[in-house]
Amino acid sequence: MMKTVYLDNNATTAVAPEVLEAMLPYLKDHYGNPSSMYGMARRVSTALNQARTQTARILGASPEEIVFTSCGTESDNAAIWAAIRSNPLKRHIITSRVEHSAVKNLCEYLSHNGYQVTFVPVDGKGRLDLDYLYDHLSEDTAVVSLMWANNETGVMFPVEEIAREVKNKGVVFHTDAVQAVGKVPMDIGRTGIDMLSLSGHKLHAPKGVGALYVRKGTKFTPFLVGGHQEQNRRGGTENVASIVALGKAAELAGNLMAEENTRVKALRDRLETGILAAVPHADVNGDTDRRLPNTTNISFEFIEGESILLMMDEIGICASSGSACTSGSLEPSHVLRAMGVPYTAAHGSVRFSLSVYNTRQEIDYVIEKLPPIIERLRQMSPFWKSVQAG
Amino acid sequence: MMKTVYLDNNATTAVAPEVLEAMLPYLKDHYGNPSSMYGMARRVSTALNQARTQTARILGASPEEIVFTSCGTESDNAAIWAAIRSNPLKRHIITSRVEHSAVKNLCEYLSHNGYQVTFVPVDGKGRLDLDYLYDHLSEDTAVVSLMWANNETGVMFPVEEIAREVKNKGVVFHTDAVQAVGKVPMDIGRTGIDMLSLSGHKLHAPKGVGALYVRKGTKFTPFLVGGHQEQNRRGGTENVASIVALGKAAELAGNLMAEENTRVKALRDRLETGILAAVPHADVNGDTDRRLPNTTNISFEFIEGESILLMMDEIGICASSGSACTSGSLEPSHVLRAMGVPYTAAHGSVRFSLSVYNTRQEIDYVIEKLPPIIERLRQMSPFWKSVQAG
Amino acid sequence: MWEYSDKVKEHFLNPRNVGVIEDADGVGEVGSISCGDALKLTFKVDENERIVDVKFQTFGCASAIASSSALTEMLKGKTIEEAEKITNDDIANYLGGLPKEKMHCSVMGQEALEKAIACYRGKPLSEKEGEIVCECFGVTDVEIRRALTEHR
Ligand SMILES: Cc1ncc(COP(=O)(O)O)c(C=O)c1O
Ligand SMILES: Cc1ncc(COP(=O)(O)O)c(C=O)c1O
Ligand code: FES
Ligand code: FES
Repeated sequence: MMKTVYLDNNATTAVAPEVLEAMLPYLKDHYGNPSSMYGMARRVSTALNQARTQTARILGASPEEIVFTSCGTESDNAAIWAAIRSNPLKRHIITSRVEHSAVKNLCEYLSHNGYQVTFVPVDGKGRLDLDYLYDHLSEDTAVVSLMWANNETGVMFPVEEIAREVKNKGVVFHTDAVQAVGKVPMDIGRTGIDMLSLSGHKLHAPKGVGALYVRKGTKFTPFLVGGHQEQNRRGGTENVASIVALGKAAELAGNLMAEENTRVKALRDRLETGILAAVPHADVNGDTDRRLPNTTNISFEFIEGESILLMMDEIGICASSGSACTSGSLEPSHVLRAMGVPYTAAHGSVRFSLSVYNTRQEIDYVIEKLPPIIERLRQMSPFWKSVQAG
Repeated sequence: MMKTVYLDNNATTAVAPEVLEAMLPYLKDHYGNPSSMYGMARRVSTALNQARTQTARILGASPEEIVFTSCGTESDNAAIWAAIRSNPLKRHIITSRVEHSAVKNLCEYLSHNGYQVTFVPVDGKGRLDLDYLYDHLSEDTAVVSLMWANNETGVMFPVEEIAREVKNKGVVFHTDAVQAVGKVPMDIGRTGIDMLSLSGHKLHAPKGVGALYVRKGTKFTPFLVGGHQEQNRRGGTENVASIVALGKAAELAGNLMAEENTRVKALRDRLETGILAAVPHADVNGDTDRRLPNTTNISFEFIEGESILLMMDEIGICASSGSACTSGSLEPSHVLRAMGVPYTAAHGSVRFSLSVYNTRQEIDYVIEKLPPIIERLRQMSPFWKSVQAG
Repeated sequence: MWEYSDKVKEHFLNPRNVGVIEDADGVGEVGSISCGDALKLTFKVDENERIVDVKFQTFGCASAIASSSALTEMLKGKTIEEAEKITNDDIANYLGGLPKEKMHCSVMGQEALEKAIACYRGKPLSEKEGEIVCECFGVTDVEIRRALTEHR
């Protein structure tokens, strides 16, 4: 069988073998409910505490500031609801036009349910219009929610700088750092960030576990209402095995952060340069100066993303077009549209996202195999012909 | 090492070995995001479909009626929010006084946020006051939410009968069936139940996965807002491995339902009879005529539950006092209080909840070891002395 | 993820009749790049109005490419009269079905064919009945309603 070259780590990642090993005991003998009174449960609650410490450490937070959740989407929803429910008199929300659907769709829902929402625009490279943001910050703003790094382009917003400004106005600041955690060094305690979302399956833990950082002293109202778990911040029996996994994954990510920003980054750059050199009418989307080390988003003009993906799949290369979460829709991605990427290019965009598991051989394989695919698809395209002719 | 006799299956259950085996591939090679375009993801989305079918089958539902969630608490929260958001003009909710905190605390929150909530009382045996319920059902009622089986006492409400009445009035009916699924045969399609919550870790799947049944045609608004997952009903990358586990666990539970209602029930009865025969001033809480086959809740008067649990823990017996979710608090359980169980008895209540993994030897061990523990604690109790004297 | 039949995959990976016939008898173009789908269909007929050659170019997803390829295969050897009867359902059936989200990709084939035949007959497509709802395809509300009833 053909080996798979997995370049879709912004969609989801493989569970690290060390992570699987760490969680397995909690799927076997140590199945107790951490809230229970007996010895068997004690070991489980100790494991939860350790995971909380590990997860806090990668952010530069304290363990009590970590609330475990079921995914990045829940963390995002919980943060925004907590902010607005804790500030019931304020009716204004600020976010950007390029957020993940977890923030975007919730903000759109709220905009039809009594809230005024400002969607801050970005420029052609995906950089946030800071003046626009600050101009719209007001007494009435309950929360500013901005992603740390974009899942489609990898472009990073200067959230630490923005958080300082927002904090000065006494407004709650939340960041969706689902793509940034583990790739960007963080010392959250020293920033003005009040809440931060992360998701396990983006850093080699399993799907279905996440966390929300809630700064000590930040007013909070639980999103999932139920039992006393997570210090009354999130009801529901704890997903013990996956929380242990997240803790371990956070520890590993901390250890591998340097490699991510050197070797993985170099592989990404090699891939990007290699493709651009071999394929005409191909362009990188987003600000290459301020970008995650593992991501490149390339538009192949005059052809369509899904076809590229399926042709790549035939030769064992996994990547994505638009964001995986929205690939059920036929629209070009809202991120690229917000950036004003022309339709000819937006439709043919492909995101390659690497991880520490990728090798140079894999990258060279893609650099060799991708250009003929693009060429073949272009031969079928009516638009390509006219470019060639023109 | 001492073998553990685990009699706390209403708190959480051991993951069945078959379930672990079914989920492991999705923690290893098959880590693709089910929304992705490549072959690797196809196997994952096929597995999700299979789990959906398996889960539907144990309820007598169709696969499209299943929405996977992160736990029972999320299912409960999602159901109630969906009902009230889909019926925005109605401002009344009916529930009972003995619901799990996932329903109870949310309803209390709503009662302070614009909703009128009727908490239907129960009698001394935990049976619902049906007249009270029907008297309060009105044009303004958005949802009736009642548990199928109580987690502390095992007492079952006649939800199928109630659902019919509620449906006749055009009101949405939700049931928290977290404790009932896998123990009570269900054919949900033939009932008037619109939504039903279940949780994986109560039926030998891991913690951190649940499902919400939503009857075809029931108006629904997502609780977790984000991507297109679960047919736009629940955002967030799917917890693939745990969903596969839940499917497998549902299948197993279907196969074991007969055993649950014969052998396990007989063990529970043996335990109950054995304890009551050996210990004076001990009483069963709740209606023994209409009760889960695996649960018994026994009050040992004049002593306190935590002490009993810890003494039992010393000899390897795991049980609980009150519900595990609320055992962080010192109050006697709201369920026993609603039933009017006197304080002298409520404080000393212990819940034993069995599973198919329990054996007759284990039960006999408990029958032998528990009475001396009770006796010893009573010797320390000032109340016991006065009873003896009296 | 989209579930494609083996036949869709096969036509996508090995599309038949890609290209443009320079001195075509019929030319039909539909869609636009802003829509994300476009198709150009060209054919040649013999003296008996039988289609002897047909080629396509498609900008679109896998099912658009497969639908176009399938259409050209279906068209070869048919008379114009027979060709006229081909519907998008026929195309989808020929491919062993399409995911319901992707049915519109086969509609594009039918539309391009209609245009190409109209072009061959030397008359522009008659003014359509109803209001144009989708600019890219020139789809009218009447057509949408018709499509809906046909698919019941
Ligand atoms: C009746 C009932 N409802 C809801 C729940 C909550 O389920 P989970 O712990 O999966 O959130 C439980 C168990 O804790 C329960 O017993
Ligand atoms: C930036 C961003 N936010 C939120 C999410 C949602 O995370 P999850 O899928 O764990 O809900 C994702 C990934 O899907 C993401 O990339
Ligand atoms: S005596 Fe310690 S909790 Fe009551
Ligand atoms: S051509 Fe656009 S979705 Fe098929």
